[in-house]
Amino acid sequence: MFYREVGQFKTSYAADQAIFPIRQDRIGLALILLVAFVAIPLLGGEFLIASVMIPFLILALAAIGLNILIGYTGLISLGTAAFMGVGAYACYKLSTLFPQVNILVWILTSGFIACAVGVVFGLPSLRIKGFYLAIATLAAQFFLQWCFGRVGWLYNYNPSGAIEVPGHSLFGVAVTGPSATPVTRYYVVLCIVVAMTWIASNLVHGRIGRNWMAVRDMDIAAQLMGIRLLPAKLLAFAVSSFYAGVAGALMVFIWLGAAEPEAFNINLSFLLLFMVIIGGLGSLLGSFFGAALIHILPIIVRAAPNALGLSVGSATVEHLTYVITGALIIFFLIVEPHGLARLWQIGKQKLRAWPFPY
Amino acid sequence: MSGGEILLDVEHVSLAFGGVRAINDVSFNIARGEIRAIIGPNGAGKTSMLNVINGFYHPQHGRISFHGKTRARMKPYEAASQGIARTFQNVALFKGMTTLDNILTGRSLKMRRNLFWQMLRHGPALAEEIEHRKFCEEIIDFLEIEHIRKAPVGTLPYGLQKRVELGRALAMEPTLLLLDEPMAGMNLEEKQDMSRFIVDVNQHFGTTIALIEHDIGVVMDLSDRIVVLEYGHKIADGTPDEVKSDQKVIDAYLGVAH
Amino acid sequence: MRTLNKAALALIATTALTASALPAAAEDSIFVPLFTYRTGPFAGSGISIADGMHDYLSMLNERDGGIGGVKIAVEECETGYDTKKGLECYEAVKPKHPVMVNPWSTGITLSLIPKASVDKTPILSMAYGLSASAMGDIFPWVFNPPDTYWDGMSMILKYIAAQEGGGMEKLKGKKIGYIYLDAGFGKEPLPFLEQLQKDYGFETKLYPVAPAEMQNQAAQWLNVRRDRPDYMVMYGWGALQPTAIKEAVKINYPMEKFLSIWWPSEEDAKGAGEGATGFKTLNWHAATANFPVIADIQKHVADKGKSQAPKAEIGTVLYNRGVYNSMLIAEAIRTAQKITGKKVVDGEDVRRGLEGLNVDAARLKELGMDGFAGPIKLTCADHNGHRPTFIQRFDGTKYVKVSDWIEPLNDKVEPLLQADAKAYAEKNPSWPKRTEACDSKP
Amino acid sequence: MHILYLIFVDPFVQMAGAPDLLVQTLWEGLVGGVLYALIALGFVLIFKASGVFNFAQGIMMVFAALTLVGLYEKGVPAWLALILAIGIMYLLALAVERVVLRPLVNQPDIMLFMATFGLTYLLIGLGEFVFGGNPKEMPVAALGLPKGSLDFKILGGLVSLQKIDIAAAVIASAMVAGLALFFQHTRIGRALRAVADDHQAALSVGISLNQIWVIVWFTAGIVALATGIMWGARSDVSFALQVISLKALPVLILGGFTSVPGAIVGGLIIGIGEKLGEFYWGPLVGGGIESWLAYVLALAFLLFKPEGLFGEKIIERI
Repeated sequence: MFYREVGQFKTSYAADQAIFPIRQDRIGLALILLVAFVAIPLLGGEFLIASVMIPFLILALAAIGLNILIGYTGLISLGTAAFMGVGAYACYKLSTLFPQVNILVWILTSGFIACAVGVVFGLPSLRIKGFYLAIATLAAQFFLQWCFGRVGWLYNYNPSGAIEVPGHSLFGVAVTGPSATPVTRYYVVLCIVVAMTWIASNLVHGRIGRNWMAVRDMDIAAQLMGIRLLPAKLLAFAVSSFYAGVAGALMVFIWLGAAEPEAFNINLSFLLLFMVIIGGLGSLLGSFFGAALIHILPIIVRAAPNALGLSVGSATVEHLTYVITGALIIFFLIVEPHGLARLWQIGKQKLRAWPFPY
Repeated sequence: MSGGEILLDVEHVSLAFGGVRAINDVSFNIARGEIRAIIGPNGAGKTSMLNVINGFYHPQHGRISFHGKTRARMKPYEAASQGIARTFQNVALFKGMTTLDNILTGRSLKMRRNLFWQMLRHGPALAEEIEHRKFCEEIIDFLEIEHIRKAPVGTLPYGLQKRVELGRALAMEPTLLLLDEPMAGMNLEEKQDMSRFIVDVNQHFGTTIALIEHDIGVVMDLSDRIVVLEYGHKIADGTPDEVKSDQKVIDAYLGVAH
Repeated sequence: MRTLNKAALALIATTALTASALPAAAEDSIFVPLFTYRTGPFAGSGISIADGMHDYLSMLNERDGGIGGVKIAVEECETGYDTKKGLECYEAVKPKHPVMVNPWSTGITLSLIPKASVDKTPILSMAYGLSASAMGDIFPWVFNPPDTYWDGMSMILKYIAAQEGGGMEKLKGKKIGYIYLDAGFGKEPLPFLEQLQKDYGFETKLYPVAPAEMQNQAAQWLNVRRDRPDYMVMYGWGALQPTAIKEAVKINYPMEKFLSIWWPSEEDAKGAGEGATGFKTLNWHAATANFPVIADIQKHVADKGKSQAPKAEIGTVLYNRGVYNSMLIAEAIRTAQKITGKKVVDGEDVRRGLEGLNVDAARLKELGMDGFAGPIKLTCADHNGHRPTFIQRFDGTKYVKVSDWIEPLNDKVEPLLQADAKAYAEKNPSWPKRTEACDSKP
Repeated sequence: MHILYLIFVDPFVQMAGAPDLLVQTLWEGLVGGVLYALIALGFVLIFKASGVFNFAQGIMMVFAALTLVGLYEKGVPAWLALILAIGIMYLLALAVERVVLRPLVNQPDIMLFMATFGLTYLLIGLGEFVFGGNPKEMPVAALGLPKGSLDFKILGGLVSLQKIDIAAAVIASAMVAGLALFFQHTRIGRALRAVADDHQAALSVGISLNQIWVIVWFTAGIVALATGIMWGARSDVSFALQVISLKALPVLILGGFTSVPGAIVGGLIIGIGEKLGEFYWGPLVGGGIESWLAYVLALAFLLFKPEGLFGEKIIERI
């Protein structure tokens, strides 16, 4: 009744090629942005902003990167966390070598460094496919993580072996370090994530995105369309690693404040993979859904016993979180193998037909 | 039309997989503007021939000239950029994408805007996108698939998928279009439609077509010249009438089939 | 569906609300969150510590009705030794105004150090975390008593020298193997070792163990077999330790010459069976249950079924470590109450309490900890204490003290600490100068 | 030049100089390799029969061992605990077939792969929930496994073989032989091979695919239990072992996903290769290279032979 495109005629291909051709979707997007930019900073508590929203957005950004690789180009990677690490360490090095430069510049630059490393590890993707490639990316995961710990130059030979984020400010407002308020940090992350999501959306809806999907769906036919596999795959690795790198830099600089190599361990790679699959392969919106589910669900599970006035041991809660996460992954795969994004579409379809289901 | 300018020249091509000889010293040519059929029983090496032409397989012996240029080993995407398009025996569409997107990938080579503009998707990139959309819409109109424009092709019936695949190949504005059994598995009505499209493509766009097809009736009606393969050897080459009356062809193929 | 989105938002909102609504109920108590890890790869070490910390504070609540008449609100938050979860725990407890945090992970400590002064919440990282945070002038909010890892290394080396029959000069020409967790904690002593190696002319051989490879150390110990170091020193954690001890037994390394920093538990050594006898670790407190304080825990907590600890665990090394940690928490709160005259103290007060912390022999006796540990006194400048420790030897079932108290090499540690603390502050251009006043007159 | 000497000459000089250490290194690598191979073996069984890339194989190993040790710690005699653990692996196989495989049949491979990820989390949570997260000691003696070592004074030094490691090698070999016999000579075994070759064909000769799945997951569970006991005896039983079990993945790359001999040979190559690498070349870069060496070896190998050691060459058809 309310969600219907009837009566919305497009008079130009430009309007029809728009990413959100339906008016209600555009309104919905505006509403979400309004909530994200206004309501949450105004009404949300510090915990919501610092421990829910900031990590959620950063993880969603990394998930978008991974989704470009897996969901759009069909290349499975288990090394995302390592590329995030490259971004983080690059940003640390750059910002300590040239502290006077605007930190945002370094966060984006570190994305390009992650991008270069990603391309190197993407090279084997021409020869190997599927699960074999997945295992090959584990080489990147473990090798890079080892480098973070072993190459002293990367962490400025700190005796703690960790990278510690110095305070940086932007137009006089602290954005990193302890004196940066959660709201400031939230805005920095939000702006970067919104901008990069917009760019990702542009990419996947244009020629490059079509080329990626062509490679994913049928690489042989893609070649016949004149698509060269290696450049297409490497571009996917590059863009994906760029997103991972920026997410990694944000993770350390805006979220954690300090990090050891273990922060980029294999479990983070796995979590990101869950987010992408549960959210929906080949869907940017799905990356957000997936990140929300995987990051926020455990928080709710942990908070639930307290909220219900039950006294459950913290370890038990943690075990239950594992059980529930695992069960949910299986449950979602069974109920909707195409992820939350598909559920969302089905929901929209139902709404379109409502109140007359047929 | 035969006797016109030679577009593609296949000279003494042989191809083997391990010990199996798929094509054995085959020569023939395709003239600009004609509809050339390749027929033969199953396993005669027809599809392998197409794969050689568009660079998937590299023959051990022989030469192929396209546009008068002899080529060494060529990659499929190079064949594409020289203007060779192709459809497949078993539909090879991009199943996760819509009809429109599938056809738009055919325009990939014609789109020039770089990564930067693609990221912004405004200005030149959008203008380019719209311009190519217009071209694709013409193809969609031509193939009468307007109603499935936004449908994911994986969900379409087989006949329509074949049509979309043809559309995708046409979007490349090819000089030479290779069709691998475009009517396999179609009913009579669909076959008639497809035949009409093929003739129209040939006549309106002037596209040269090489066609593999099992339905001899269709082949005889459509094609200007026919080459007949059997067990990797060429056994006949000529106009439909010539081929029809060739004794070797009748023995090897037509005689058995009919 | 739009409603779905709303539902999700509502859910988030409720969690955020519940998280911030809880402290209202506990106005007249002192909130002490305990970051623990009973799960994950390091759970083996984490569980006993968590139980010890928890039980001592519960005992104070049960026996004395809290500290100075105010109940302590204890809440565990599971970190799994994961920095991200640790930060989440920190944000979750922050609205409830904790008087201090005990991160129990070097990674989490490093992330929290910059936040401490901003959020006015002191950090007690007992014998772990950033060594340099011992310098109270630069890190007014961070405390790491009773020893840094550098102190620990110096005491181990001193003990080795004594075994060789003399002072540090006896180390000359010796070969010392160092097997460590290849992460922040294990790497911290490296610059210190390098320094001492130059000063005393011994040779070090390094055997890093990656966190992912803790249970796969065959190659490291083969290297040990090849290099034949005179002594082996271990800085391990979690599953690294039992595996290392087993491997050492396997290659017939003389266990009497295998020494560790203070983290191995009885369980870690027991796995290797008889062969582990002679294995030595540093410690600064007792590893038995024969103290009034433990008896009180037994009586007021364990016997009432309020402890998660199995009976056999009470009085073990790491359990007692947890008890000692909670004793420091409690004494800091008590000192804060004394200094401020307030009953319900806050983070700022407890920071002052920690700087004024003075647990002398008499006080230990009052606490039922006579002989449990040595006295400790912190000051505004010294947030560590650099207390002496002793060597305990594994006799097949338990650890037995086999040495006198060994003083750390303060003259070696101090300059490094200072340089390191300075470097830390310099690398962070906006690092705040100490503005916090000092209560105790030097 | 010096660096080249250190890389290409010095390690071999060391090998020749102390042959006892070389033999010891090879032995350690062999034992590690046997354990990797066993994990890979369980994986191959499942992949062959159901086409599922079972990421949870490593966790099944820890879960099986944890069940055994957990029951033992709760006072169950070792032999009974062993039987119960086997029983629980059977229940697990049943549950996996019913809850995971059956509803997801005909889904793309990646979905089943993800489902085993879910299974991984489920098993970790469940295992720790029931038995606690603290590392547990494998009751080696109670299970009748040998302790101690055999020392040989040869090659100008000492080569020391742990009896438990010898037992591991023997049990692994026996298990592989047993599986081979099972596949060759029993009706179920032949059925399993039929399924591996062609699902449709297997169905048409009247074999229930569901039963096959249960059997195959159960077999993989038993292999996992044996691996868990062996590895648990070398260190402790805890979920920290899970990361090590990932090493089975490069083994699979070397051996191919469907080849049992490939899994074994691949396991040995990876096991021995990483020990040699860590021992002789690791010190050049500060050690600890074992965490990635196996993966990089596998990656390098893949570039030259993408189908694995024993895998069939894939010819792409259009």
